[in-house]
This record gives sequence, C-alpha cells and structure tokens, in this order.
Amino acid sequence: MTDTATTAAGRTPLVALTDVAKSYGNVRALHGVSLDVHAGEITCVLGDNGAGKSTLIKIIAGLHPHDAGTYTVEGEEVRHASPREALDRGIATVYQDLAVVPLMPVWRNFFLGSEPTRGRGPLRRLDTATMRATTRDALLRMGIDLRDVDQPIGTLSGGERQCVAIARAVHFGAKVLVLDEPTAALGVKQSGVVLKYVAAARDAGLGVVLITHNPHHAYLVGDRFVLLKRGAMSGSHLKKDITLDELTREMAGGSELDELTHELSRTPAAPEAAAAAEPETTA
Amino acid sequence: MTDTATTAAGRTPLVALTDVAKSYGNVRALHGVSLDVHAGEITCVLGDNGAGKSTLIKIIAGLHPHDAGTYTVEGEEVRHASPREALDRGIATVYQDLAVVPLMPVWRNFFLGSEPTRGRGPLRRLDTATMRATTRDALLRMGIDLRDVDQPIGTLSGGERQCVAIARAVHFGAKVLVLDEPTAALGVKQSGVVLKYVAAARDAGLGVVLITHNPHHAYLVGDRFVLLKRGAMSGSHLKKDITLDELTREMAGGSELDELTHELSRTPAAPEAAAAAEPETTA
Amino acid sequence: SSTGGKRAEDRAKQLAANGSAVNTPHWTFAMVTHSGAGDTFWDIVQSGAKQAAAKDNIKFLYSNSDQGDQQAQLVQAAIDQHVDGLIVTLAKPDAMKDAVARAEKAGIPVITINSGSEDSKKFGALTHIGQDETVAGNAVGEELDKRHKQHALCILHEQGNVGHEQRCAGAKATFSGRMDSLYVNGTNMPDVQSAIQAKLQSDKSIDSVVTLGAPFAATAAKARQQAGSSAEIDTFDLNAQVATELKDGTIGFAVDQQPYLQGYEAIDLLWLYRYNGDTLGGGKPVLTGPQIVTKDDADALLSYTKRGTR
Amino acid sequence: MSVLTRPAAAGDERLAPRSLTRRMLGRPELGAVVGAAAVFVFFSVVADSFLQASSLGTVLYASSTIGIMAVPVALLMIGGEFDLSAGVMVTSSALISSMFSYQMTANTWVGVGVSLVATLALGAFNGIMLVRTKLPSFIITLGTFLMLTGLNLGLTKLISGTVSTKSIADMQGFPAARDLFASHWTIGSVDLQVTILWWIGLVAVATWVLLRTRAGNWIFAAGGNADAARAVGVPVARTKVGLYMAVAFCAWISGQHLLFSFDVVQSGEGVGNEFLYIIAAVIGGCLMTGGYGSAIGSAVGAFIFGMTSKGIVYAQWNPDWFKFFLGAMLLLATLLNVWVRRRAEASE
Amino acid sequence: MSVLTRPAAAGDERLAPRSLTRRMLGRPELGAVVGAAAVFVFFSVVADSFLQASSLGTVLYASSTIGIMAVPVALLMIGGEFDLSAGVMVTSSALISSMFSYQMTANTWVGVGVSLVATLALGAFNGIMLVRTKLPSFIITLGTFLMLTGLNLGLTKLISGTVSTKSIADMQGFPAARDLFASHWTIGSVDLQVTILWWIGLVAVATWVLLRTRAGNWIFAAGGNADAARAVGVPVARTKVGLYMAVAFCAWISGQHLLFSFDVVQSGEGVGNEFLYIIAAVIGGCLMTGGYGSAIGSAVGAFIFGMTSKGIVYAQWNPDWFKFFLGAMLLLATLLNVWVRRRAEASE
Ligand SMILES: Nc1ncnc2c1ncn2[C@@H]1O[C@H](COP(=O)(O)OP(=O)(O)OP(=O)(O)O)[C@@H](O)[C@H]1O
Ligand SMILES: Nc1ncnc2c1ncn2[C@@H]1O[C@H](COP(=O)(O)OP(=O)(O)OP(=O)(O)O)[C@@H](O)[C@H]1O
Ligand SMILES: [Mg+2]
Ligand SMILES: [Mg+2]
Repeated sequence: MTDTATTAAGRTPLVALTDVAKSYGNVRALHGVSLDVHAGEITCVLGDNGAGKSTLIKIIAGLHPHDAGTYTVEGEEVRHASPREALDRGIATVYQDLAVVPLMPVWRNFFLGSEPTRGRGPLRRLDTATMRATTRDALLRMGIDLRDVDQPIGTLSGGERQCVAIARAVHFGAKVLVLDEPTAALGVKQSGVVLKYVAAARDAGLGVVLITHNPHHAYLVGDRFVLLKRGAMSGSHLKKDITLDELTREMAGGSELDELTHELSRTPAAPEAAAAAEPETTA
Repeated sequence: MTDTATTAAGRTPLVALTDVAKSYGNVRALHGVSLDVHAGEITCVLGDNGAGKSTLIKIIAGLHPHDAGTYTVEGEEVRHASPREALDRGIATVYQDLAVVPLMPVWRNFFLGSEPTRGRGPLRRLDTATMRATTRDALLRMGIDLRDVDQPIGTLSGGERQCVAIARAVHFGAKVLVLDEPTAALGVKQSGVVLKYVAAARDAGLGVVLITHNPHHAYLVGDRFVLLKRGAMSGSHLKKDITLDELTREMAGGSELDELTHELSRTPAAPEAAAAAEPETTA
Repeated sequence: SSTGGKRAEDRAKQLAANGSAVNTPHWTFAMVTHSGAGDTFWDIVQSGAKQAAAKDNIKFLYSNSDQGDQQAQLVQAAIDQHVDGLIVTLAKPDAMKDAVARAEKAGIPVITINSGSEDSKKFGALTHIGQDETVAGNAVGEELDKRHKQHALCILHEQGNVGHEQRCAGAKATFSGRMDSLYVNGTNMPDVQSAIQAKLQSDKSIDSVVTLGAPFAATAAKARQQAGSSAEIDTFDLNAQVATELKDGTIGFAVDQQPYLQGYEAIDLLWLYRYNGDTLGGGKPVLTGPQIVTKDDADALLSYTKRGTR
Repeated sequence: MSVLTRPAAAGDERLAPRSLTRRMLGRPELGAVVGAAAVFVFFSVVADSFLQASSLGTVLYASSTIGIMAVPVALLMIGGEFDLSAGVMVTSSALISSMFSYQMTANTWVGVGVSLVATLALGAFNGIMLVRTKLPSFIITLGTFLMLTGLNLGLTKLISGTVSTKSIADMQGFPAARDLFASHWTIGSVDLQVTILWWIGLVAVATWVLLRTRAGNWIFAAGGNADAARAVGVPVARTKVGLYMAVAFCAWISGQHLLFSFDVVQSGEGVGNEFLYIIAAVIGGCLMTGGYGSAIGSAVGAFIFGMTSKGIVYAQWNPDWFKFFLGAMLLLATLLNVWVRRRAEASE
Repeated sequence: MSVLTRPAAAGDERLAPRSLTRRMLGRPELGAVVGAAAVFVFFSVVADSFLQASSLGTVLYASSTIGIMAVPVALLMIGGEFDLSAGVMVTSSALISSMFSYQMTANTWVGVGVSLVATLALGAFNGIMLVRTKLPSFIITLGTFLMLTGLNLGLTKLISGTVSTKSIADMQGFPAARDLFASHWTIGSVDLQVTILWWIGLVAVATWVLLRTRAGNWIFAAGGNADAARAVGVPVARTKVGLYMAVAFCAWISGQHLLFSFDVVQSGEGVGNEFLYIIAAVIGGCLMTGGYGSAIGSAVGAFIFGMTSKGIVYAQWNPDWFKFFLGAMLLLATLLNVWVRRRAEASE
C-alpha cells in the first residue's frame, strides 16, 4: 500500500506525506495516508465521496494541521501553522468550497492575500489597473468573458467562480499546484482548458496534486494515482501499471459497479444507452 | 430556435416557459428562453458556464420571479411568490449551491420546510425517529453511509452534502424534479445512482429538468436538450435528432473545441492521450 | 490643596485603625441609592457617610442602581446580609415600599435620605434627612425671579429621572417667567455642549440656563460662549469647578443641599439610634437645604469643594 | 441542538469511541453550566451571606427578571435577528396596562388585556417592518427603541402629568392580577417570587418549541441560512414576525410583573436592559450571527449574570469597582466555559 | 466598494445600458447622502434657526465628535467585529492623560503620550483576546467595557479622591495641546471646531486604506468570509488586532479632545456612546454581519445623526418627545436611503 516511494527514488519529492492522520473531534477522517509529489509530475488523488480527499488537500495547504505522521516539503519537515506559510513555500491551492469572499469584487478576490502594490512608503497602494487587467485576461484565457470584473464574486455563476479560483491558483502557484475537483462545475470547454493548464504547469516543472471524480480526466493527465477509501489508502499506482478500465473500476468500488450498470441499462426509456452504458455512466 | 412545442403537441406540458427573461440589476442573465417539461420525460438544459442555466432553474423553482414571458404549470399561468408555492405544486429542486443550513444536523436539513409531525394540538411535535431513520436510509441508498445523521451538515464532504440535497428533492418531488448539476461533486458510484434515480423518477411519470455539463450523462438519460448560450437559447433538440458527438460539439461551442483538443493532445507528457483526447477531454 | 480629600480620608482611616472615637460594636450599615455610576453628588454623600462611619466604628456598605426594581433588589441583598442599619433613597417610593417593609420586619432600622420626605414616615423609617427635590426647585424659581429673569432653560441630563423632573417642575412652579426643558445625554459632554448651544441659538430670548448637576454648569458656560448668548448659568449642586466659576462670575448661583451632611448624618443618626435610641427631627424631615450660594460664598466653598466634601 | 444524541452506528471504524461524560461536556449548555457552577462556588467561598437560603431567593429573583426576557431574545438571536427595543417595551407594556385601567377606571384585567394586544402589536410592527423593508434589525429596532422611549415619557407626561403613573393598587382585580404576576411564597426560609415559575415555564416551552416542533426547525434555519431556508420552502418572514411577537409577549409578562409588584411605573425605566438580555443569551452560548443556541443556555446565562451582579454585593467589595468585577467575572466564566468545551472536543 | 467603477466591456449584449446618475445612485454612500439631504431640507423648512451659519457650526461639531469614532468603528464592522468598549475607552484615555500629568506634575504632552500608549494597549488587549480565545467580540468587548467602566471610576477615586479629575489647565503644555485637540476658529460667522478637521482627515485616511491598500482588502475579506480569507493567506488575526488598535487610536483623539476642551473629566462619562458610533456606521450602510460598508458612509451616518438630534432642538419641538422624533427621523432617513437604492437598481 505504501509503495509510493519506489519511483524516482533519487529525487527528493517536492511534497511528501508519510502515514498522515487527521481527526475532526471523534471523526477519523484520515489515517495512514502517504503521498509523494514530484516536480514535473501530476499526482491524482481519487476516491469515493467522503473518502478524505479534501482533508488531505487541506493538510497540504496548511489549513489544518495533521495529527500524526510527517509532512516534508523538499525534504524538510514542516508543520504549517497557516495557509500563508504554505503559500510562501510556493504551494497554491484551489479549495473545493472555493474560498472566495462573496461581497468583494472579482478582481479583489483574485489577488486576495497577495496583492501587488505600487509606490513607496505611505503612498504604497494597490496597483488596481494591473489587478483588473490581469484578472480579466486570466479569466478570458479560460473561456470566461466576464461582463465586469468589478461585480461581487457572489453574483457569478458556480462555474465562473470555480474558474476564478483556478486562475488564481495557477497565477500564484510557484512550485506545487493543488486542485480539489477543479472541473466539477465546469463546462466542456472550460474543463478542457483546465486540463491544459494542469499539463502546462507540469511541463513547467511544478508538482501537481489533482483531485477528480472523473477517471477520464485523471487518466488523461495523471502520472500516479492514489486511491483513498473511508479515510485510508486503498491503492497507489503508476500510470504504466494500470489501465483506464481498471482505474474506473477501482474508483467505483469494484463489483458494485457492474450491478449498477446492469440496472441502469435496463431502464426502458433509454434503450440505445444500453450498449454505451459501461464507460459513459461513469464518465 | 423556439421549436420546443412541436412534439407531444396534444398533451399540456407539466411546466412550460415561453420567452422568459430575467435581469439582475443591469445584468441580462436570460432572455427569450422557452422550455417545456412533460410528464415522463427528461429535459436537459445544457450550456457553457454563466449561460443562465441556474437562473432558469431558479425561476422554475420560484426563487426569483421572471421579468418577462409566461410560466405555466399544467396549463395554468403562475407567478410564484416563493419557493413554497412551487413546492406545493409538486416542483422539487436541487440547487447548485445546495441550500443547506450548515449548523443544522443532517436529518433536520433533510426535512427542512416539510417536517413530518406526530400528535395533535399543542402536543403536535416532530416525528424525530422517522426523520432520522428516513434520512439515514435515503442516503444509504445513494451509497453514502453516514456515521451520524446528527452531525451538522456543514461538516459533511462536498459530495455527501450534494447527496443529501438530491435525496431530499427525490423524496419530496411530486410532479416535477429539477436538478442543477446534481452529479458535479459526486463520485463514480454516486453519479450512477443519481442517474438511476432520475430515470426512475421519469418512469414514475414525473417531469425532470436536468442540468449537467457532462454530455455523456445528458445523452444517456435525456429526452430533449435545450442549449443556452450567453443567456439566450441556441438550440433545442429531441434525442432522436442529434447524436452524442453533435451534442458534445454544440455544448463546447463548435469549432473552438477542435482547436483545444488539438492543443492538449500535443502536450508531450501525455502521448497516449492524443488518440483518446477527443471525446474524453470533454467528458 | 492643603486640606486635600485624600489626606482627610487617610486621617479618617487612621482614626478607624486606632480604634475609633467610640467603643460600640463594629456594626454594619448599608446605603442603597438611586444614583447612576460615577455621580459627583453621590460621591460626596458617600464621603460624608464614610467619615461618620470611621468615627462611629461602623462598617459602611454602599450600592446603587438607577433602576427602581434593581434598587429594591439591592435593598433585599442588604437585608440578606443582616446589616444593622439601612439608609435608602426614595426617589421611586413605590418600588421601595416592599423592600423597606421587609427590612423593618427583619428588625433593621431604616433612615431615608435625599428624596422621599413624604413617604419616609409612611414606610416606617426612623427619620428622613435631606432636601426635597421640589423644594430645592422652588428655591431656584424664586432666586431666578429675584434676578429678574424672564426665560429660563432647565437642562435634564438623564431622561425620565424622577429627581430631575421634580427639580425642574419645582423651579417652574415658583418661577414667574417662562421655563423650557432640554434633555441632553449626560454621559456625552460634547453632546451636552452642542445641544445647549443649539437651544440658545434657536431661541435668543433665553436669559438663564439651569443645570441639574454641577459638572454640567461648566459645559453650559462653554456652550453659552460658543452660541454668543449672554444667558446666566445657574446650577444645582456644587463642585470645585462650580465654586471657581461662581467666584469668576461665570456662574450666577448654585443651590446646595449639602450632600456631605446627608451621608454623615444618616450614619451618625443610625449609630445614635442603635446606641442610645435617639431620633432626630421629631417626626419631621431633617432638611439639609436648599442653600443658595453665590459669588460671596465662593471663597470659603472653594477649599471644601476641592477636597470633595461640598 | 437536539436533546437525544443517538449513539453512532455501532462499530463504524471511522468513529473513535467517546465516553458519556465527554459527550455531555460537548453540549453547549453544559459548558455554560460549568461556568455557572464555578461562579457559584466562587461566591460561596468569598461571600459569607451568599449561601443563605434568603440570598438564594434574591439571586433567583434577579436572574428570573432577566431570564424571562432572555428566553425570547435568545430565540430571536437563533433566528438571526436582534431586538434593541426589548428593554423599553417592558416599560411600555406596564405603562399601557396601568394608564388604561386608571384612565378608563376599568378593571385591571381589562388593562392587562389591552396591554397584551398593544404589546403584541408592537412586536408585530418590528417584525413586519423588518421583513418588508429588509433593513437590518439593528436599525429597525433602534428606531422602535427610540420611539418607544419617547412615547413612554411623552404620553405618560401628557396623561398623568408626571413621569410616573398613578397608583392602581385600589382598583378592581388588582389583587388577583398581583397573584398571577407578582406574588411570592415561602418554602422553608427561602422567599421565592412567582417570576421564577414564569421563567422556568418559558424555558421549558421554548426548549420544546426549538427542538420538537416545525417552528423550531424554521427558527434555526432562518438564522443559520435564511436564503437556503426560503429556497426549501420555510416561511422565513412569518417565522421572524413570530419571533418578534414572542419577544413582545414576554415583554408583556415582565411589564405586568413590574406594574403589579411596584404598583406605579416610572416612564424612564427599561432603557439599557435590552443588553442584559442579549448578554444572558450570548453567555449561554447563542451565536451573534444566528443559527445556534438554546433556551436553556439563555437561562444559565441569566443565572450567571444574576449570581455575579448580586454576588459582588454579598462579597461586600468596593462598590466603585463593581463594574470592573462584573466584567472580569463574566469574562472568566465565559472563558472557562470555552476552555472546558475545547478540552472535551480535543480529547477524542 | 471601489472608487472607480470601470465602464463595462463595451457592447456586451448581456449588459443593459445604465446612465451615470443611476450608477451613482447605486453606490452605498450616495444612498445615505440622499437621506442626509432629505433630513437637511426638512429641518431647513421646519426650523428657522437651523439654516444660520452658526447653527451649521454646532451641528458639524456634534457630528464630528460622533464621526471621529464612527470611522474606526465602521472599519471594525466591515472587518466583522464589534467594539462595545469604544465609548468608555474615550473616557479612559482622557482620564489617563489628565491624571498622569497631574500626579506626576509632568508636562501635559507627556500625559498625552502615555495616554496614547495605554489606549493602544487597551485596543491590542481587545484584539488579542478576540483572536486568542475565539469568543465572539460582543462578549470580549462587553467584558472590557464593564472593566473599563469600573476602572475609570475606581482608579479616579483612588487617585483623585473624587469622581472627576483635577483641573490641569494651568500646567505646562496645556495651551499647545488644546490648540491641537480642542481649538476652534471662525470662518465668516461660522465657528468651526478643530474636531471637524480631525474627522475629515480620518475619513480620508480610512477611505484610502479601505480602497487602495492591502490592509483594506484584508479588512473586507476578514469580515466577508474570514475562513476563505485565511485560506488564501490573509493574516486575519493581525488585521483584527490592527482594527481594534485603530479604534483605540481614535478613542485617544476623542479622549484628548474631551480633556482639553472641558479641562476636567468626569469618570462616569462615555457609557452608551459606543452605540452612537455603531448607529452612525449602520445608517451609513455598514452591514452588521461584516464585509460591506465604507468610511464615508459612516461620516454621512454621523452627520444624519448630528443633524437630527440638533435639528429637533432647533425646531423647538416638545422635548418630552425628543427620542420619539429622533427614532422616527432616523428610521425615515434610512428607509428613504433604501428606497432610493432599490429604485436605482430596479430600473435597469
Ligand atoms: N469539520 C469537520 N468536522 C467533522 N467531520 C468532518 C469535517 N470535515 C470533514 N468531515 C468528515 O470527514 C470525512 C472526509 O471528508 P472530505 O471532505 O475530506 O471528503 P472528500 O473525500 O473530499 O469527499 P468529496 O468527494 O465528497 O468532496 C467526511 O466523511 C466528512 O463527513
Ligand atoms: N445575483 C446576481 N446578480 C448579478 N448577476 C448574476 C446574479 N446571479 C447570476 N448572475 C449572472 O448571470 C449569469 C448567469 O448565471 P447562472 O448562474 O444562471 O449561470 P449558469 O448557466 O448556471 O452557469 P454555471 O454552469 O457556471 O453554473 C452569470 O453570468 C452571472 O454572472
Ligand atoms: Mg472533497
Ligand atoms: Mg449554474
């Protein structure tokens, strides 16, 4: 189960978690989870709902401290007291619940916590022109043509908000990019763009952690796959060791899936779906 | 564009929107949109991020009034002043932002607004035992095995919360079930279950409105497809008139997609994805 | 200040430490008033009481609340502590009726001070020491007449305070000119100033301003200057600032009811009652005022006010 | 938030076992109860007369007069709103009752009834203004607070000529009404006021409503996430109006107690008491932001406040420092409460 | 929330055109400005003496004494917190300054400096307690409020022997300090207090900080969604401590004004003023729940409050009804503000 360290043994991983555990009060959300993130590689974390993926992300991002195990960044053991520290180490995160401030304009949200300034001393001020322009451009590149970057982010559609969060992380991610279900709320086009970004980040030498429920997405870009089940690791594979079908089956919990597919394909009103059901249902 | 009424002309649709428009302040979110929902049919609303899908849902659910056009339920023109009225007409909705009260226990959220009671007069009280049991069972059927239905819903994972919202709508939906991106946060197994539910609801004679970004999901269960683009209708098709590939292409905005696929398939680290890229990227 | 309040207090404490002037038991007397927190007037009452307590070998307890029901609860708390004597104010007589009756039932002698001279006897108190607010008000009205004032303004720094209403009403009753009221927010000096200023600006015929507490007289003087009015400032009660301004002529007159005396005498009379069964006043209230003080008295008063006993 | 904490599904490996004591300590009220116990023990030690039976009666009475109002104020805060007019509304209610009976020479019960209707109307006004204008409740009830303060004084002076009402002690129905609202009886050597019964009754009813009725569910939802509640069909507006009327109802009870226990009402009173009610609710664990809290918590909060403010008197500390001690004790009690809860949560 | 409202991308068909006036009316402060204008016009009509130049000076002075504190209080509310100790802290600051100078027979400037340090420490105490204990700010600052009230009285009596300080008017440095904090000068026939300058200066600085600096961004974020802000690296705790220290700083300014303008400080003052500051901020459009508001809004709010409370005096209405009129006017002004804004938004 903990065979993650076998590859690329010579390099120190950018981020390495070993036997990490985390409880919320008396709820054990995570235990005995290990994970390596290497530069220029995409590590996919896969698992059922409630498996503990977001919890893992939050530990990496410095939002929650881990209860047990070790967390090293470039070989050095750390214990982030706040997300600020993780950011300063070059780890940028897209959270599943997005972490935006609804009443603030889009451009202020984009740069929140890392605002660029102009001038010196008491005249040091936000570089609002750059901030607005950068925000607009970053979103446009993702296929989101905002009417007005001054509108409160709370008035954006779910997918638009998701894109802002992703664009922000991509913009500030220096060494490690952590993405929690980035494509969940996105349209076909935007999903494509995000995957392209992820690939580009990898090519630029960043380490990427990607969480997704879509095995197609995961298999397309991932280099290694960590599977979580009910808070524990249930598998860790390199891309070369597994096929898309096997991955899909593992994500869906094995034999249970067959039964379900079977059931759904019998529904009378969608006869033409029967043949296609196996891969598509799970897409 | 407004050729929706051509099929099943004899029956009055359960819900029919004609030339509906909606603005938020000076933002025109929706204009000239028409849509029919028939009993025993699934109507899919598809479109880019920010196209106005959720706005359409909110009008149907009675959360926002429409600014122009007509909205009829079983032939009778309505103007819902509150979601309560829509619920009373048998229209149950899953909102994209889920509409849960974070600090309340799961079971109270499940029944919020439609609590079952026992006893009479001053002794009339919540039937808490039934409420807890029903909640647990409904979630178990979706593959979510909650530790404790008494935990605040805010402590559930994103997907678990999504499942509560869906289970709730399915439980209370009497005539029309409206689902805004129900599978977005869900795992492979749970997505399958939800699609099964949607199909079951249709088979039971309900009208279903399903919003999704996943053309596979849409094509698998949908009977008619309404495409939105930047607040306006850009197409309306019956299943028999369109193939999965055409649908995918329309959702992604036509020619732009080809370019993108091309680009992504060139990324060096994912050579084996090149062939598979076309459908999967967009899945 | 050669006769500073601190030194006087120290002397009093020393006296107490040395064994007091008397050798009666170490009785506990409690005083419960309707004062708000940090009121100058009641501070002087306390000083007087403490001085007498030190002399008479008394343990003195003080508590206060400006809400009637709260004050009643405080009296009850004093009864619970089995004090040997009780001093209460009857600004809100009806609220205090039951509480005073319970004290009597518990065998605790009660003396009323300051307000409530009409009810004191009825409630079964030994005696009443102080000055009726209405009587004090009457004195102000008469003095204003004497000074040929036509149009006076009464500044109430606490809305709904019974004592304040009685002072103004009393003045209005004997004053032959016109008298207006003005409510100000007593815990906000700038507001007091600007409100008086506004009133003086809006009605130029006002020729005298009567404040109900000493600290507000100086502020009224400031407001008068800002508003360019020539109205005379008069006040109830004394403090060092008022004494100085009386001397300067900034303030016309002040009505003193000798709060020090009210506190001192109340303790002393309770002691006398416990020690010797003595009472004072022969069933009538013992009046401590009103005394009109003007520029002529200012010099003598200055040193007393500075040490906080007048 | 619920009375029955069902044991978790047996044997789920994702749940660490937790002892009953720990589970109890995790409940919000019990945290506050620890604070209350600490304050009690503290004053029992430092103040000789605190432990007497008669002192207990005094402390309970002081707590009950705050507690009666703290119950609906806590409910309102759970529902996500404030009521700054709660303090003066008590006085208004007493004034209406007294002046109506006196001026009409009517049976006091008529005055009491008229006062009930009028006070409920005031509550409804607050609620309806709130849901109609969608202004923050702070502004709306501040407006009502100021207007009622002015009306109390202005109308009383207009009608009675002075700032307090005339005595109605000799009017028909007075003794019976006094029995209901302001009687007291002696058990052993403890003198107990009837307000304590009202208080206990209100806490019980409010707890039942909160945890066992649909309305209770709606209150939590309206405060926890009003948009979501509305989206799933909760009548949020009606719930809020109802809550304001509950505050008005309790203001009526308190007002009648004021009237029948002192017979005469001062028109300027009640100002500032609204904060005591809010303080009691917050000490008892209500969130300022709504959606969380309990009626029992508000009672514990009122009791802590009552014990502290009277305990300082029993301890015979320097009255100049009264407020200082009060503030320090309240802060310490709340800190203790939080500390206990954290410890209970941290150790799985 | 931003000064420059960029024109929307030209020709986006999803945007209805909107005239400049409408866009202006949509801004929160301008809504309040309409309310202020209405109040102004109203009193100009009903009160003869309201329009005099000298009256303007009085109204501005009254507004400025509230406004100086309303600025940091508004910032704090945008940052999602309350400060109930703001009112008494002003008095504390004045007392410290006065008593230090007097007791040490030091130059008044030394007292002023000591007071600054001590007051900032009080603010830091509030902030640090808040972020450390994670208790609601209502409880923490209520504790500080009560403790300061007690300390003000207790210490003043201990040191001065009475409930007010001794005069320091004859001490070194007094005239210069008075010039800075409490001078006034005459332009035409209007007598203007220096507090008005302080007020304008503070509003300008606060507006700059809110809209043009990183700290401003953090304040909005800390109040709008503290968890999200923390997640993206905003130092939420430091921001909040800073805000409490800003309140303390302005309390120091107000306190020095109090001292140098009245020379003697009453230890019981300031109680209740914290609500005036909150009222001004809320009338000016700050959300009670945080994340939204402006410094200019707080100034307009203070001005509305100042105009109303003084306007009623100028209008010579029956003083018994003062509070009633005050409440009604404030409610009407706020309603007008909301109505105007809704109209502006509704018509695309
Ligand atoms: N603050 C919390 N308090 C208590 N339990 C929590 C808390 N946060 C998460 N949990 C529990 O921990 C488990 C793991 O949650 P997590 O959010 O990590 O799941 P996930 O794998 O991200 O699921 P999803 O795919 O649905 O997002 C869930 O069962 C959830 O109920
Ligand atoms: N309350 C609001 N105020 C102003 N604009 C809004 C508001 N709600 C939505 N909009 C705008 O209306 C447009 C349509 O939003 P909607 O949420 O309907 O999109 P959607 O199709 O559901 O997108 P997604 O797939 O991303 O969820 C968006 O561009 C959004 O910015
Ligand atoms: Mg998750
Ligand atoms: Mg949407």
